[in-house]
Amino acid sequence: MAEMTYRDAVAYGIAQEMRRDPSVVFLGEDVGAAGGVFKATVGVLDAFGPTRVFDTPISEQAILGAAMGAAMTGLRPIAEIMFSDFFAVCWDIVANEMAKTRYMTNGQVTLPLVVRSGNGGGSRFGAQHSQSVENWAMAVPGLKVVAPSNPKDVVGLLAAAVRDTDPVVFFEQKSLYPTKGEVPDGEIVDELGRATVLRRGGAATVVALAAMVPRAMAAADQLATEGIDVTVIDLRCLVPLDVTTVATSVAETGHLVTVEENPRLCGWGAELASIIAEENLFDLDGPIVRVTTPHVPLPAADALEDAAMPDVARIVDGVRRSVL
Amino acid sequence: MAEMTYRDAVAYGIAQEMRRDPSVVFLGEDVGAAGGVFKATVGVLDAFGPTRVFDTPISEQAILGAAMGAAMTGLRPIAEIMFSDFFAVCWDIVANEMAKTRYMTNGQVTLPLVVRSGNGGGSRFGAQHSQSVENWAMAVPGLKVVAPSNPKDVVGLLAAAVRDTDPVVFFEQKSLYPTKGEVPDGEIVDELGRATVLRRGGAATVVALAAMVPRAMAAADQLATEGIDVTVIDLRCLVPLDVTTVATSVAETGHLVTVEENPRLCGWGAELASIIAEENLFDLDGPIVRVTTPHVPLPAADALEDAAMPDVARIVDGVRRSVL
Amino acid sequence: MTDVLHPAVAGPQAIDLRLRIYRMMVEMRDFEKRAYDLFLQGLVKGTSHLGLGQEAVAAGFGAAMRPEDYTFATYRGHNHTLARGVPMAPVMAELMGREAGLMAGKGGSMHLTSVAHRMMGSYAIVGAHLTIANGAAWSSKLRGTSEVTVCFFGDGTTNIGAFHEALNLAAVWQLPVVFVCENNRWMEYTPIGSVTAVQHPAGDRAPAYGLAPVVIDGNDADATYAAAAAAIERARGGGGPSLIEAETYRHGGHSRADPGKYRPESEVASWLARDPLPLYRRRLLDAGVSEQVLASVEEASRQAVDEATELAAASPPPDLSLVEKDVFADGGSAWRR
Amino acid sequence: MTDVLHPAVAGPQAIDLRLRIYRMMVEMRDFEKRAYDLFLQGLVKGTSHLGLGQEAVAAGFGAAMRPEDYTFATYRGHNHTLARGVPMAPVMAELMGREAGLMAGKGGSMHLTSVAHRMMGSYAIVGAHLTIANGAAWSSKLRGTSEVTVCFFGDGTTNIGAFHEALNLAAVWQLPVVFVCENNRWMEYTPIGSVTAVQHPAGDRAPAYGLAPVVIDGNDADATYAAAAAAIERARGGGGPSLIEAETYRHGGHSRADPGKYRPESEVASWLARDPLPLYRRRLLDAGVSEQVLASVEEASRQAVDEATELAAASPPPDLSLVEKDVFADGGSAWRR
Ligand SMILES: Cc1ncc(C[n+]2csc(CCOP(=O)(O)OP(=O)(O)O)c2C)c(N)n1
Ligand SMILES: Cc1ncc(C[n+]2csc(CCOP(=O)(O)OP(=O)(O)O)c2C)c(N)n1
Ligand SMILES: [Mg+2]
Ligand SMILES: [Mg+2]
Repeated sequence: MAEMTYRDAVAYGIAQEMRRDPSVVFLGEDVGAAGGVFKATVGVLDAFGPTRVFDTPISEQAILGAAMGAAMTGLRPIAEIMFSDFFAVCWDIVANEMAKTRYMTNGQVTLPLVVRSGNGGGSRFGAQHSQSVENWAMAVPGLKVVAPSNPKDVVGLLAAAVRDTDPVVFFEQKSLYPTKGEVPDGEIVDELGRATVLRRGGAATVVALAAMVPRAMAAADQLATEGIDVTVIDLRCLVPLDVTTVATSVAETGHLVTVEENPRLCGWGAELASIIAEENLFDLDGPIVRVTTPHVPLPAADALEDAAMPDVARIVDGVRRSVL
Repeated sequence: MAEMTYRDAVAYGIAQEMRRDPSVVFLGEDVGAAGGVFKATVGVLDAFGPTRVFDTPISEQAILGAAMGAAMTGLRPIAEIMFSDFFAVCWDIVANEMAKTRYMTNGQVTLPLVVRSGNGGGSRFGAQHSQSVENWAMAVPGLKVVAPSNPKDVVGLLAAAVRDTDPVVFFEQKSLYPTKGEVPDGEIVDELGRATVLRRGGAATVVALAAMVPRAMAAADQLATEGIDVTVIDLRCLVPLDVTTVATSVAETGHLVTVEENPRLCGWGAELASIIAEENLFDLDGPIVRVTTPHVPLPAADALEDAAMPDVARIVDGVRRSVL
Repeated sequence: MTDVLHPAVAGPQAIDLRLRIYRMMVEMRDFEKRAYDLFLQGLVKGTSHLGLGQEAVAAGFGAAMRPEDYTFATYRGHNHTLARGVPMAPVMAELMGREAGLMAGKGGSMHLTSVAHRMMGSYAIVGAHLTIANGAAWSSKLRGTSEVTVCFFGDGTTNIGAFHEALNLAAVWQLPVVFVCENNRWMEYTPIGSVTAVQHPAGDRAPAYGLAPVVIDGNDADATYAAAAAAIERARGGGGPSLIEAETYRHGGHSRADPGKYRPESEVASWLARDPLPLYRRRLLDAGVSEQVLASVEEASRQAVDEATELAAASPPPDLSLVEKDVFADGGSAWRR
Repeated sequence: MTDVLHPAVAGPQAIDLRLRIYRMMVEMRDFEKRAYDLFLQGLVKGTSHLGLGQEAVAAGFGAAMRPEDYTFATYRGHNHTLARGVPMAPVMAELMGREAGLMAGKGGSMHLTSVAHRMMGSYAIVGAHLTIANGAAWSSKLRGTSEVTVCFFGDGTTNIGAFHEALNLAAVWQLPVVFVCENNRWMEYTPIGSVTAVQHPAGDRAPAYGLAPVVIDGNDADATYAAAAAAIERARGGGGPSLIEAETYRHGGHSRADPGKYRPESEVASWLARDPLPLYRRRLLDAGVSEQVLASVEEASRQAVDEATELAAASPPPDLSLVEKDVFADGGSAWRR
């Protein structure tokens, strides 16, 4: 058992899989010699050399196309898109090609690949380098979508993603990179599509993802001091979506609050809320509350960015509005 | 008053605005000399000439970049992205540039432009030419999103979009192009963000968009024969979203059914359902049912495509499940 | 223009190869004419994009490829699919949206794929597949194989971003990939010359990727074979990518419903006069192949198309359960647990 | 390399212009050094990308532009912003995320924009703004004005799709736009040569768009001015776009936290020896400008930076109501009614 940053867990996880399976290759901008702009892949080039680790031009479509073509023909690539905002310049390869090819070919083509990307706000990078775009990926049939909240999950879910036979979009929350957590020794392999119940309480079910998880936990602490004990679920994956864990909890608590970083409209919170409103409506004892970033691009100034993103106070308030 | 196809209404609407305002220009692939691959812009080049109508290379980023730069500097461009699936090759310009620039510049830059695009399935074009991606646009703060269901709305909403000072993504549903409707004489200017109540009934509120509107109406007819009278709302715009009209109706009926063409996850139906589940939960007398395409890419074969998209039977069934 | 014949097709000993190329072209032609008939009869329901007139490119390259090589094509990919030995019946059935289709109707005409034949797919978003072809070539190189990837696309495709990214990466990584631009002078309804800054959309851009400009007569199957063999050989030997511009013409419209009337009559006429099939037929006769042999190739092709049509027409529509099949590798579409 | 001086800077009568260029460079240098200090003090909170070492490009072009011309720049855009006459204080305040910021803190260092100065924005997604610059140029042409658009970007940007699309369209439409590639030899941490198929990422690609290759010494402000004046003149006269590669170097790392240690020491040393500021200073002395005049320019710049810093530091954080302001043109963010 070692304490490790979320950042280091990425390189650790990649290395675990590259050691295990020689068909795993890794490519992206500045990922090799420089160890990644977030320093999340330091050491990978040294460990596996230039026949398995590739620094690319600034050509996101070419990066993902290369990953896809390689996955079709026997390799298991991990590609990095430096900031998830840049999915917009290569969305065609993700949404139209990777996501649809198995289906269109009636199962002939299999695409075991992972696209990792730094996602989310909190770094004062402004509107074009701070987006949470996990809902973009979730909306496209054929993609699996993962967003870990802690170092152990980074390693285990990355391993599961690499071993998965489908294209997986793996979101690393940039503001979590410096955070630390325990990572058990030995091989760690997790499972896609299982949410984790981090805390149990009967007053409400609070579901969060990635950077919103520690904030939801802090909100739960604060609510507990007022006698409101909530369940906190770390969703971890958006596809497959662990509806069962959420619905089971809502059946017990009667209240659902989702905490998401993406802007208001059409996020995973909306999807989850609608599922519950369709399948478990009569379990609900209060409104389903979504705590989100408002429907705005993220501002750069620290004061403004902090005001835009969901914080503990807004989560606490969201729970109160649900249980009222 | 003239009867007109949805297809012809597009050219008619563009012409109305180009005649009125010399700063309106129009560009896209094959839009000029050929009149568009869907023949929706026939005659526009002839009427306004090559100084206002432009055939472009297959360069979607360059097309939308040109529209954006022109909108920043005094023109009001209408750009065509031939199939909405191709938004994936120029999503950066839409989502990262057009949508965010006013905000990032603290209001200095204004972008009065319209991006029109052929959207949706039903033409047996397969997975890369049939998508409904209105939810992609809805999820991005800073865009307005329109999707008319009939020729009159095409003209009126296109006029409203062209006159609007924000970037508007205007979805034309491809399978509606041959459909006909009455278009009043004289200038037609509609308003963005107003849903239309097409039919009133107390049993449930059925909300549909674009090609799903006639199907929802047909389902309402069928349900009426069973004594179930529903309200049908044509949403028309996703941003601004006419929550008021929907919520008012749900307060009366106690039931909400959304009918959307996009694949299951994170569609506008989810957004609407979550809003109601948050703000109007206690108005509901039954589950909120979303009728959608399943979360799959669209297959090409006619039999399969028809089975994938929401049809009258599935809408009827959805209403039954809600009012049960 | 290449005016030397490749050794493989130069001598009389090469008759077998040239007959094979001729047979491929005849089959492509007959197949696509039938596809057009079926469309007129309402039996091909989706769109389809015919390569009538462009057969010499698909055949010349197809003949120069080894079974282990990979093909990537566009929505205009019937010819390239047949060129890899994919049987006609499943292709025809795919166009008709039947259960016996190459992808059981799930892909349609624009997405023909037969991994067993290393036909790695037909792609309908302009430009994307150039980047994916790179990936296959990269994988071939990393796996230490001698596979070569051949990637076909049109003139209009040279103006989209993905073209640029793919060519640069292929050159930097020295990938075993051959990019073949079929310059048929038109995008959909717009002439390439009106939207392109250079005369040869691919040829004039090769130097931007450190590649030699190669512009060939795409209606001359000997020329396409020669260029193909040379580029594939080079790629197989570790010499890196090539970009070849093959000048050709589509006889019909862009897609099934388009009569192609926007093109000047004289242009159409001049290209019809250079139809690759009669041209090659004459050349084979000149090389001493008998009329009888050619006629029997043609007769066999007609029969094959008839049989394929029958098989395809006899196939039922796909089972509706396919709608929710194979979104994911477990065979299903379940996004929740 | 251009070795003839533009007439405007050639004679002694041109001293005013050259002093103006020198003043711009000194101000850029002082401004950015201060920005770096403020970052070290924790007062610049977001990221920022300095153009230290690259001033001669921004200044040479800035001096050649008319007030009605448009600038499009990247995240490395402080210099280009100052070059348009945007005052230092709001730029500094923007870096510090203050209310007095050029965009009240909403954009940050990477998105400096001042429409009043026709500084049409700094863009942080590589490549996109080349297409947008086209749009401004297209609009200038359609509106019948004589405005010219100048668009700056880096060497790494030449490998992304948008570059290709933008250059082709500019050439086809003969737009009044000048594309300026500041080749500082590095992307973020990767040398451009290792990922580019040609030696001159922009210069060697100009012919792919029917343009003349132009590679200039980007550290020589007279050379950048000459190239700028020629290209802008041509564009203004209806002669269409240009693509200019200016060879230069950034003295520091890619962004604020990067010490830039990945670069060979000898490379850094050789470029520091060609620092555009001392080079130009010496040239002005040689041209007869007095040490005193130069010193007063330098002193004024230091004062201006001090004042700007004070003003910026005195400004409060932006009002939180700005979070929901100006998503839409009505000033608000309401997406519902
Ligand atoms: C990104 C994208 N833009 C536009 C289209 C629509 N489209 C399909 S084929 C085509 C013309 C392609 O021309 P070319 O590359 O010359 O190939 P050809 O059809 O002549 O074989 C266009 C514009 C598309 N499929 N993808
Ligand atoms: C599409 C995209 N990919 C990657 C990045 C991350 N990134 C920012 S700057 C940069 C390097 C750009 O290099 P260059 O064009 O040479 O400009 P320079 O920074 O040297 O001025 C990269 C890769 C980005 N902003 N956008
Ligand atoms: Mg063509
Ligand atoms: Mg650079």
